[in-house]
Amino acid sequence: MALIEFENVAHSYLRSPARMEDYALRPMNLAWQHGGAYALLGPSGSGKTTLLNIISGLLRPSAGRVLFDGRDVTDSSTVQRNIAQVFQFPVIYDTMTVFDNLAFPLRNRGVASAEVRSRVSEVAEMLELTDDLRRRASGLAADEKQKVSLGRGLVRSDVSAILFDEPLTVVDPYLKWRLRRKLKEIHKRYSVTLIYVTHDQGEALTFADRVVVMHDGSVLQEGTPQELFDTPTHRFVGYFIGSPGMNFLPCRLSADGAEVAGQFIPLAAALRSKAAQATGLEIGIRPEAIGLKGSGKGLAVEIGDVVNLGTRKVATCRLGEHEIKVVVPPEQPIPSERGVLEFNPAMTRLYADGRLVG
Amino acid sequence: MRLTLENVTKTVREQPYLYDVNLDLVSGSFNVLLGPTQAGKTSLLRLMAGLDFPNSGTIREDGTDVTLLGVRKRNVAMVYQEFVNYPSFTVYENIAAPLRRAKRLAAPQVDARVRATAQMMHIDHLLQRLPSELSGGQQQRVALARALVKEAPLLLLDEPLVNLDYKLREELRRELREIFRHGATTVVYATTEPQEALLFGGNTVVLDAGRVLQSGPALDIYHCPATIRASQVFSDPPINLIRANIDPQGCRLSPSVAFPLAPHMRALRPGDYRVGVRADHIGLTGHAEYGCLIRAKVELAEINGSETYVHAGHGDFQMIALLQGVHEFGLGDEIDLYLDPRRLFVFDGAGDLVAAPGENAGGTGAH
Amino acid sequence: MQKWQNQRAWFLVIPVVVLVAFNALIPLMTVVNYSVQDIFDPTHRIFVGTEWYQEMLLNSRLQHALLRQLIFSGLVLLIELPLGVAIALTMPRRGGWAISATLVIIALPLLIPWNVIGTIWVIFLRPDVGLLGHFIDHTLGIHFDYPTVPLQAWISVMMMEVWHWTPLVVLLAYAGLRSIPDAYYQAASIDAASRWAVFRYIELPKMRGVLTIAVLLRFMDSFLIYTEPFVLTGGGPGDATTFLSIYLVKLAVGEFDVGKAAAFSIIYFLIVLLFSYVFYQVLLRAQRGEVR
Amino acid sequence: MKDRGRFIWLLVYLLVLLLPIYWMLNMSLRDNNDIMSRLAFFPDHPVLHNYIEILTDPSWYWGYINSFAYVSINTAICLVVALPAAYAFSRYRFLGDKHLFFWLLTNRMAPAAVFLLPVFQLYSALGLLDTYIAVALAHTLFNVPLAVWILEGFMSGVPREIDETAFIDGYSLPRFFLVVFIPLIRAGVGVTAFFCFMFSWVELLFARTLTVTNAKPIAVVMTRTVSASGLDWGLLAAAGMLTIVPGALVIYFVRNYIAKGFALGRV
Repeated sequence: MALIEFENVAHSYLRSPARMEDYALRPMNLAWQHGGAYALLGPSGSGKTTLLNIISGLLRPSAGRVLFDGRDVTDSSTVQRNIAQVFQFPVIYDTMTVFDNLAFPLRNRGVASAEVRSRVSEVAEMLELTDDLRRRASGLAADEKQKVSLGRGLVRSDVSAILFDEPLTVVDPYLKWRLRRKLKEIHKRYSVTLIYVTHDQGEALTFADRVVVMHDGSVLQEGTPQELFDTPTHRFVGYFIGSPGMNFLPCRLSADGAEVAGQFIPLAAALRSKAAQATGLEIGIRPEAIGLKGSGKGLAVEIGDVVNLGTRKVATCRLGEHEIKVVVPPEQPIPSERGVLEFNPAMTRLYADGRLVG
Repeated sequence: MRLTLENVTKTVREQPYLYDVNLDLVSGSFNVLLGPTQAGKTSLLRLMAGLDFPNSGTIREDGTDVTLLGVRKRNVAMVYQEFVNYPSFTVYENIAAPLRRAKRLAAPQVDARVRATAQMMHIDHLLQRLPSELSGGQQQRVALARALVKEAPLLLLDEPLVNLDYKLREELRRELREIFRHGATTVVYATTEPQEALLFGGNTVVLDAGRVLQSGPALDIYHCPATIRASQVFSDPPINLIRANIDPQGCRLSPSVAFPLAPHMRALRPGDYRVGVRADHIGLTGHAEYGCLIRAKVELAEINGSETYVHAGHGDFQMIALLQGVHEFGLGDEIDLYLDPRRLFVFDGAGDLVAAPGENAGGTGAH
Repeated sequence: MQKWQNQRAWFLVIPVVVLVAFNALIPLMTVVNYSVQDIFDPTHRIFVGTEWYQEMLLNSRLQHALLRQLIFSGLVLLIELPLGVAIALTMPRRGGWAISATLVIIALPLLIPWNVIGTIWVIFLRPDVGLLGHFIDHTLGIHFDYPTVPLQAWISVMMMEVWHWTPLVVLLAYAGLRSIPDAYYQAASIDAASRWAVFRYIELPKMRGVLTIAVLLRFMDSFLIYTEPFVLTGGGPGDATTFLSIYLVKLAVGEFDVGKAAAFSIIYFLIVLLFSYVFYQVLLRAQRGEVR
Repeated sequence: MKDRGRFIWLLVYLLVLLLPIYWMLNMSLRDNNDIMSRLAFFPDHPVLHNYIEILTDPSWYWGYINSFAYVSINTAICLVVALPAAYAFSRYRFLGDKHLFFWLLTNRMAPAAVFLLPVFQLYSALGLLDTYIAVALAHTLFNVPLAVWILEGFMSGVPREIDETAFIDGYSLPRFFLVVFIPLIRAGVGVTAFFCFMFSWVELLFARTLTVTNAKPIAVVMTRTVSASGLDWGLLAAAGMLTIVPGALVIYFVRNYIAKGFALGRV
């Protein structure tokens, strides 16, 4: 139950870091509100796990302070911070039963045995482990072991936050749906702070109320899934979020819009004036915000590959040397060879040198 | 290479891994083996490669019986789920290995083909590095390059992207799709993800618990899964399965939910069935004639930016609906969901498909 | 991991089989041959059947040596295993040259020829010129004369043995500790596990494999011990530190009783084999436990 | 804070471990009269003549050369025969594999004293007595099973997919083994060599029985000198110190393998 804050926190695994590249985590200020569901999203090597371990206290940051409810906990242990954490690969105590595994964090904190029993059976019920409670944990399959790991993270009722480090890596797609739903239920029921590390943008967006996008040890953008999807502030965020990611088209400003490969895209006047002095201009648009027709007004393109993914079709179109992905409903017919694209003006963004102009 | 498996069975220590598998993979085709973990995908690939041998049955390459022929005598390439490279060789030497050993090419030819393949996999700037100095994605690119450079007539890929980051997966999928589009190689690609089967298109073999459930073009299976199990394996998000009672008047899902039969269901005999409906066929609006209203309580709404997954319950069943656009729902809200009966799969008591929507069911046109 | 079935693998094993058979089977057959004959000289020998075996099994000196041997090996395990594990636990999990230096020092006693081990301790224990002997005799004021006092001889041999072989247990236990992924320690600190709980539920289970090996090696090698106590005490005073091997050599070399010595050898070997088999089964089970 | 306590115990152990060796070093730097006359913790007038005597007298220093020769030969033989065998045990199932493995291990546990006499007869019948090769071969009795055992553990840690990839790529087994596989288990080979060296270097019973003069190892030279010339403690201590040197060098070279390699393999 805490507000977690980072004050100029940075971390390097080297003893005497000299350059910015030596830092696994570059100086940052962040805050996690009590009761939020957060996702830390980024490719491998972007510093997600480092950040997580600094929150939990497994790692002491090279610089800066970590505050819980305004109290400096930079030098406090994980036990003092009262954090629960679930790791990427299942960590179980081989010699114990599933029950003892789940009870372990409670017993270590001197919780009364009646309370332990009720908490464990509640968590086991939730994770569908009730029938396995008497079994030795070492005999379980990998995904069941991961459920036990999750259970140990969830069994404590009074934690400051529960941290998850890509917990569903070893789990089949079908089970992922169920487990993610369980986590959301727990979050709703106990309103505990959840911080969830993942490289899977779909997982991050559906899980979290707020998503923190990381790249090369820095936080690029923090916001609701909707903000990140609609208005990514960096090119990387646009690319990384969404499947397929945002389309980027190098452009030149013209009298009342933008010119891409000799064709014209209307842009709002306000946007154009903001970008008047900028260099490296690109139009950014989501594949979902583009309409595709056989003919009419709009951007004339060649239509290439079309993939039917069951719930949607993805068409790859060519505009000069640029590629534009378009998502359409599966029933919609797609013209062959040539078509016309229509950009939703409300969803058309402009980027300068990789940063959002508006 | 045309690869044929006839009545292939594999047991290991009395435990069956594969039962009576029959497959016919056409020369130059792209085939996806789709199945959950432990379905027998890897076992099947190993038989195809000649790394293991079946207990019974026959494997033919272009009609020739190769059932007991070892891997060194077959001309195959394989990529594993784990990043398998020779740790003490540079990237260059890794890629050159099959050319030098299996193909016994002269140095200039080796060099040309190594460089060409490395360029195709975008690792030409890494040729002098050791695999341990590369990221996971780069390591798997090396493994793929080593498999591709051999230009073997049969290429086996065992969940090659599963250990990579989401975005890397997306990139490599796209590249592989390009590479295999016009190839003469017969490719077998194992995966647990329905999306990959659809993305690669081609021939899909649905495997579960060591048995082939169904095989055919990916979209055909998607639109017409032969069994409940096949429909589950080939669904992400999970397909909604609901008990139903059908009689000539209509189909009843619960005391309060019933609807008149859609055309494809009219020939069914009265009785108990299970109906399957995909998440994207449940919506907030219904068709005037056929729409089936279900009043449901929201249990969870997940928004991914452009779509909303609604988990909702009605009576004793739960559904996942995939709604286009962003919809905010509160927990416990009562909402009206419409299920499109023209898109229902109907399965009998044994789990076999007895009625499936036509290609154009409910749609506005063909694709 | 599933292995390939292939009978041709035998070809890879043949060199080892030939080499070991040459060194083990031929001599073993010779010993069996001797054990059933009474040999007066190279030309006169008579078949005596199991006579030597009966005699040796009833031989009270052998029985006592066996008992002594079992007590000794039992004590070795009781002392060296906990001590070795405890020391391994004090070693840092990570670190550069300090760890290397520590490992080199710890491994040092293992690389000293066994009779030199004996010599070192002969020197070290001398009440007149040895540091430890002098310390006990003069500083503590206990009359120290291990060559004549059986209990002191026992303690001396034990000290030497612990000094000599505990490093092996340390190395093995340390290897086992190093193989535990960091995530386990992190999870334990998240779970507020005490130091004892970390040892009991993480380190000990993960070390089970190497510790079984340590038990096996230490039991067997201590069961075969010869050179070090021979140099230190010569098996004395009396028979106080006469273990099986020392007695066997006394019998074979000292008394030229080839038939009896051969029968003794076979009995000795069978005892070792029995223990090996039991330990091997335990080891297999432990490994299977790890896989599961 | 807690760590410091732990390190103090470790330091105490290391000191205790070094004390007997230090004492021998101390004595080796003093002459016999000095040793017998008083107990000194430090040699007041360190002398090197004990070492000089050993290093200049052929009957002494040949002992070292002999030991080194048969130990090296033994290590080489063990690795050469144990590598393919360990590969067979780690990769294949074949008729009698488990029994064979157990039988090999029993030889590691065979009491040397049991085989002493028959081994002596065997090697004298072959005319190999008092040669390096005799001791080296005799020591394979306990070293080869150990080598197979350790290497098998390391090899089982290498995923089988590497082998399969190599066979798919067209490698023959011998070529794969030499070019790809052995570099992969370098650490295992290092650890195995260490153990073979160690057990051969420290063994005395076989070495003493099978040698007379030409191949007599240093450890045996020491025992005979002791019984012949009364007790020259200083000389004895210096000889003892010199037997530690090769071992210390070997550990120094494989120190990284010991730390890393142990964890990977069976031991």
